[in-house]
Amino acid sequence: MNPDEIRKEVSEWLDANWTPDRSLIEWRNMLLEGGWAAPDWPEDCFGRGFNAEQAAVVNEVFAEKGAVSAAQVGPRRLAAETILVHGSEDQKKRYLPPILTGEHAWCQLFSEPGSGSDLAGASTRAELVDGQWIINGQKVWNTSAHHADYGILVARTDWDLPKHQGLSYFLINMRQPGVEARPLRQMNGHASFNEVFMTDAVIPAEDLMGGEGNGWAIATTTLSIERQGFARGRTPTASRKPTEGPIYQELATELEIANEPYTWYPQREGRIDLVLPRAKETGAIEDPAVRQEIARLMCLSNGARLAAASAAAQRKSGSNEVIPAGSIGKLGASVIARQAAHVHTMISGADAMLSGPDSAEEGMIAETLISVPAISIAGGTDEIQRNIISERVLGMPKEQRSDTGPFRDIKRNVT
Amino acid sequence: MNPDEIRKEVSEWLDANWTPDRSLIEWRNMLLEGGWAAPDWPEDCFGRGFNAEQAAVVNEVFAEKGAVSAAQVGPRRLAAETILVHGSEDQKKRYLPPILTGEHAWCQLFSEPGSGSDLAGASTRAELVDGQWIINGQKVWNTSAHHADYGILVARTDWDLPKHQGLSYFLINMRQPGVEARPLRQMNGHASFNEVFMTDAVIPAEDLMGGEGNGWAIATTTLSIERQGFARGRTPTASRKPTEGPIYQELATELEIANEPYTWYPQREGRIDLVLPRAKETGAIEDPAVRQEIARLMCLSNGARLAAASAAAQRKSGSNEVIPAGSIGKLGASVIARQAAHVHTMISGADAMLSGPDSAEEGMIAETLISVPAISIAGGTDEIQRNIISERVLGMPKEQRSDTGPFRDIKRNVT
Amino acid sequence: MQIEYTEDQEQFREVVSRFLQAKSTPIDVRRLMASNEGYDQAVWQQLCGEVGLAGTHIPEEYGGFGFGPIELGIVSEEMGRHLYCGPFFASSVMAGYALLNGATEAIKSAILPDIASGDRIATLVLDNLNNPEKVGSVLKANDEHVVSGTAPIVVDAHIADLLIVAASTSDGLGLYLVNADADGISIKPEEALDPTRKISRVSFDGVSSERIGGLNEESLNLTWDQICNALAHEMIGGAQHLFESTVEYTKVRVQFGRPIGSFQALKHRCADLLMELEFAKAATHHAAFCLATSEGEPFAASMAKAMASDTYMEAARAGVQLRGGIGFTWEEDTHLWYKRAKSSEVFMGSAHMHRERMMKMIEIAPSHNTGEQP
Amino acid sequence: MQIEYTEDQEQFREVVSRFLQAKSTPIDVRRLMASNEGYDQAVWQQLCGEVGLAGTHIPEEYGGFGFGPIELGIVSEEMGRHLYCGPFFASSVMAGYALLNGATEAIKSAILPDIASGDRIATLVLDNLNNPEKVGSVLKANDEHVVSGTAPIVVDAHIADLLIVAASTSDGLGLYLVNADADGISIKPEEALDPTRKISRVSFDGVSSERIGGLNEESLNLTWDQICNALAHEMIGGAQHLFESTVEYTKVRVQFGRPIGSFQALKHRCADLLMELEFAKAATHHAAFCLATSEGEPFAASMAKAMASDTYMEAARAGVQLRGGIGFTWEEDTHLWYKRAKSSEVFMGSAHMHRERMMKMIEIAPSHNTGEQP
Repeated sequence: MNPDEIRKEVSEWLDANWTPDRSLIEWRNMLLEGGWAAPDWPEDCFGRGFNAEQAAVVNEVFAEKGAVSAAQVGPRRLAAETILVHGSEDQKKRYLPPILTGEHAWCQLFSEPGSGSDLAGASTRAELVDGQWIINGQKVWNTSAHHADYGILVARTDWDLPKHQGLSYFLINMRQPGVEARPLRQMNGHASFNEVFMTDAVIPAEDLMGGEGNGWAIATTTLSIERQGFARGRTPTASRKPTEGPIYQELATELEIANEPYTWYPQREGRIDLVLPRAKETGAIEDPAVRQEIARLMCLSNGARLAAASAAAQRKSGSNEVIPAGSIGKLGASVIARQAAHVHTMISGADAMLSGPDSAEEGMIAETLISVPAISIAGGTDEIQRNIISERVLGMPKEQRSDTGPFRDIKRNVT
Repeated sequence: MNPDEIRKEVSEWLDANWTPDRSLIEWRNMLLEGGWAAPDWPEDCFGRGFNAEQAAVVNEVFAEKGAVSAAQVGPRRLAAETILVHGSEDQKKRYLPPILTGEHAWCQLFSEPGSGSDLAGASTRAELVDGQWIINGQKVWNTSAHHADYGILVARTDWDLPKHQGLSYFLINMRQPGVEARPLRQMNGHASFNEVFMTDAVIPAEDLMGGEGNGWAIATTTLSIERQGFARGRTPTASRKPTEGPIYQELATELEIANEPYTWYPQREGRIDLVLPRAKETGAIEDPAVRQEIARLMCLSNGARLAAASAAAQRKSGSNEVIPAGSIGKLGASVIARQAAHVHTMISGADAMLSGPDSAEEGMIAETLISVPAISIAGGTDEIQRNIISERVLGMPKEQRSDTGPFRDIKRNVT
Repeated sequence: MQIEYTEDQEQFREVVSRFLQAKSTPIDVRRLMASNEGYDQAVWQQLCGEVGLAGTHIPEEYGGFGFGPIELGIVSEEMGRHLYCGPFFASSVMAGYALLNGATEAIKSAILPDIASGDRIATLVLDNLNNPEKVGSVLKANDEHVVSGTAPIVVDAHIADLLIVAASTSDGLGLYLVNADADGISIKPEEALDPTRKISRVSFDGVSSERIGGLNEESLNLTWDQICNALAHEMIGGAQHLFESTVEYTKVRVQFGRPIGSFQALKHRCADLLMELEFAKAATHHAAFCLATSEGEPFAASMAKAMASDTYMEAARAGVQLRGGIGFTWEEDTHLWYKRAKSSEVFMGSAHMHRERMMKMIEIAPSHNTGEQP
Repeated sequence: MQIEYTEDQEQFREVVSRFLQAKSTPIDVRRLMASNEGYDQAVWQQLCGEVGLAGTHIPEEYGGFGFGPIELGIVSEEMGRHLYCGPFFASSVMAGYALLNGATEAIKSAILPDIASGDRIATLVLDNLNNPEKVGSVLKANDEHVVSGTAPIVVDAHIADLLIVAASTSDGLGLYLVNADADGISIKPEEALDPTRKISRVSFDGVSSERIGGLNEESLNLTWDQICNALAHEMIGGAQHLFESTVEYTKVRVQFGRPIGSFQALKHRCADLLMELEFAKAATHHAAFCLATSEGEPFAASMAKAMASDTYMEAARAGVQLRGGIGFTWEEDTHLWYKRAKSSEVFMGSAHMHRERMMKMIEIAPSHNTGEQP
């Protein structure tokens, strides 16, 4: 279908069906039936098999008409897109619709206190007892885990295999007595992550995904989806139409909960949008040394944007050249955020000692200055990205590993 | 002895003996007998056992009176100070006096085309045949080798031992048919180093130093002496008195030959001395962005100077705190030279496209711009210095080695 | 230029260090940063009374120890290392130096003993903390010594008994003394990016005060340098703590079956940081020696503050980064120093202001040592 | 903003690349840089004749291909990669653009065909290569078109037939045409830091010349941008060559029993460099698209030149450093590109000038995209 045909079809469908007077769940079930909940998914799996360009047209029309779309925000998309690739038919049927309708929120249970950069070193234990998996261990950095209904979980099912081979990938029900999510406060005062403690938590045998021992390969899919999100940034897009009606109330509540962990993400990225206004407002833009630093920042941020666009264009045209847009974009985001914080500090001078609502930009500058350190850690540290770029893109030789052989014999943190 | 006593004694001795009418060798033999050729060497070894402060007084008086001192410049000092520590009585007696008198020039034969940073990977072969060592192999980066009478040589005497254990340290006569020194041109056009080819070169058994298999330990002494020289910089000091008389002619010739390889060393270090004059002359000093970079350079260079002074003071006071002045100073010299080149480039603008005698400072700026890359390589790359600092000073754990076991089995470059 | 500490000075450091190690633990710091006052009165009294630190650099005739910038540097460095929370910097360092350099003899005799003993807490009210050249652009005093205007950032004003106010007058920058509870003064505590150093917005709505002297260009710059010297020492102490604790962390934290400190990327980053730290530390110690002897480079204090600013932030960034996610948590102590580093970076002039200030001084005295090789 | 090359453009790149790979090997480069002329006439004729590159961006009506800044970027990028030695940049790019933007129709018709065919070599004489604002401060022409003054750096003047001179007049910046052998012209070859691009000092001692047009602020800036666009492409090509060859070197060079490319310090340096290079390359390609369409950020060319300058030098430094001592030898080819990087860094404005120029453009048009996230 060409863009015009799509535009026509979706417009007609929305004109026939869309009204803000329905309940959120009722409307989204209609979306699901109409095939408009996830048009970029396969036709046999709630979608229409659209490519990114085609899907963009659908979003465009939804935005124009102010129509609510399927649930998007938060880790649910990571879960959904991974299930889409690796899930069984049964898993897809059971889990994907309630993700799209927003009935189920999800969280990601990968990192552990003892394995951060080294995700494959996870030591959460999964044991098959009487046909059920019994889970024991601790996870950390679990965005929205306290609101989640389900989680995507990586746990160790075999301690005698090498570390990457002993992991399995589970879909776990978070609403059970063996699972406890506690908020974890960050240095910027927000508590957008959780620690999750699993004590004899139970997973039915059918909620192991992709077969025992294949956890690492599946986790890699999730991580790559995540990295691309980082490189893109993830400010939610707003509808262009005034939004009155009961469904918007429900949506606002959904978004408030789902977006709460992300309120500081723009600050983590350095708030480049505030640089020029602040520089003009304070007069710092008159200082040639400050101007140099602002220009450097603009070079970086334009360079990153243009390189990402160029990589996307090449992917689309099926070029063979490997451009690791994810890792380069992620690394670039760190450099940009750091330079932005540097520039904001120069611009503010001693006013950077202030925080809180009275301070510059209602505290957003202060929050930026103490949030940027996160961007070079979350979703894989700069160091990990540089490893990926040098080994996978440049083909530079790997280091000798210290973590081969049975997992139980590998040196790890005492936790 | 306190400084005043030393000043008195050396003054009296010079007043009684010094005259610029003697030949260089005659005079230096007198210095040797008088104990003034190397006052900081042990009393039983041509010296007086003076500490650095005491020796400085001697130099001071020599400079005041314009008296010529023992031969100093070039790699001969590296050889002498190593022999002083590790040589046999016989080696000290035979080799040290002609070094001090200037009769023998020396060179250093450590690096090889296949082993640069990895000095202990030397594969020059030394075999004991009929009571003599037969040497085959190639060395590189050998300053003044084409003028040298002798060389300090690291060669492999055992290929079945681990790499550091199979090396021995030799004193080799360079004036023999089996040794050929060829000049090696650098990217800045100078040819201050040599390649040295050894083909069945011969070393008498008694010129193995410190025992077979101890080559690496002894080489470490030499390298540490060298590193300190780097951290200090090595611009020769001039006498304060007018220098007329036959001995000065001889000295001038000696220095011309010995200093020739070092004429570009100040450029390699960044010519900080030219920064402010050039900035003022060109008007670049009016540019606040240039001013920032000049100030950064001054911070670095003062910081390095003060940190070195502080480390020296602590060494003198016998403090236990380990300050790796050599490696930190060497790493600092790289950073400083790089920043200096950056600043010179900013100051010159398009004029930096010019070189040669017509260009800024008679070509010294251009030579600086294409010489600074050497400072972060010669005498141990920045990377090697960072390894030393992190492992030996900070006690950070070493990496797993890939070069253990018998040397013959270790992967190395095909040369 | 002497760059060594005497044995007495080393012992003094030891005393200060032991006291702070006991009284300013991370638990104490967290307790105090959450409090409104921001300091522990009992510890402050011990620090002033038993240890006598508040008068370190105040001459004996005014009840102090009579030490100089070097010893003050030692105290500040240890306070920075242990993140001491209390009015030392505001009262002894900032107000103390302003009084020493600008107040009349009578006022010095009247007030400095109380500052040295800690019986009264003073603070210095500057309307600009970015650049000495801009001080006096907002706070004004008329010929009747009525002060008006607002200083947006005043350290520890909320607990101060006395405000030493620098305000511009018809004859240059005057120093004024007011009680913190005087009519027309509003002291509004502000949220601080670094909650371990409390700050307030102080407004003067036509406040009658006592003129106690003034600061000319030279004495203002000296005061600024002296404060920067203490601050740079504090920053170096903090940077050293961050650096050492980070290196230790990399030795015990295991990932990929090996301590993360065995990864070359981390080793090299730590090596570079050690170099930067050694340079900044040497420059900072040197600044104290220069101020103590009135010799050396005129820009030594600015150089120290510039280097300390960059180095402290670099150590702070590495401190978080090398700890990974753990380093970004509230629970871990690293952020306490990170915030102090960020806040100190801009306090009393950013690195970039101080570099420009260095250049101005060099242009005036072009023959001064600019660090070239001998 | 379109950022893709068309299939035709990719094929064009392939043609250029194949030609240069054959005709501009490091052996050729070394031979030519040691020669006085600095170029190979036979290769130049092939390049102009068979391949037709000298007219890439010259409109068909003047005997060129009629391509635009994008195709010129492709040619320049490949020339930079192979370090092509010849008058392409001076004649086609510099003189060509100045004529296109500033000469009369008659002159364009008379001269451009010869430039496009390579039959005559021209060069652009600017008295300042640092900043467009300063052009015309030394070279002056009077109302009788007599030119006086000295241009210290003119690329390829020693082999030029025609000099296109920008000189200030009573009515702004004029363009003048002189034969290189005219009376009163002195062309003195200078030693160049980068011997692969020959430069001369050109002095005019009251030279009678022909006024052929002029450049106003807008057309001078456009000319500067167009030249910078070609130069930035050339630099990106060189940086890519250095980067790729360096990465390959680290894979084969063994130290400590392993390829040095397995050491994390080197891997991470290469990863950072790839990022920088990808950003600079994207910005440079973008500049060409902006110039081709007259859309996009007005500062795109300055941004490209600033980024290309920093990136090329960084690639050059890494190229030497990662090769160790071998990288510093004359025998190794790295220094050829190192010198081109250093020389290009300051040619047509340093990174620092271009960053300032960006800021001026942004202040004029503050609504333009400054790169924030969508």
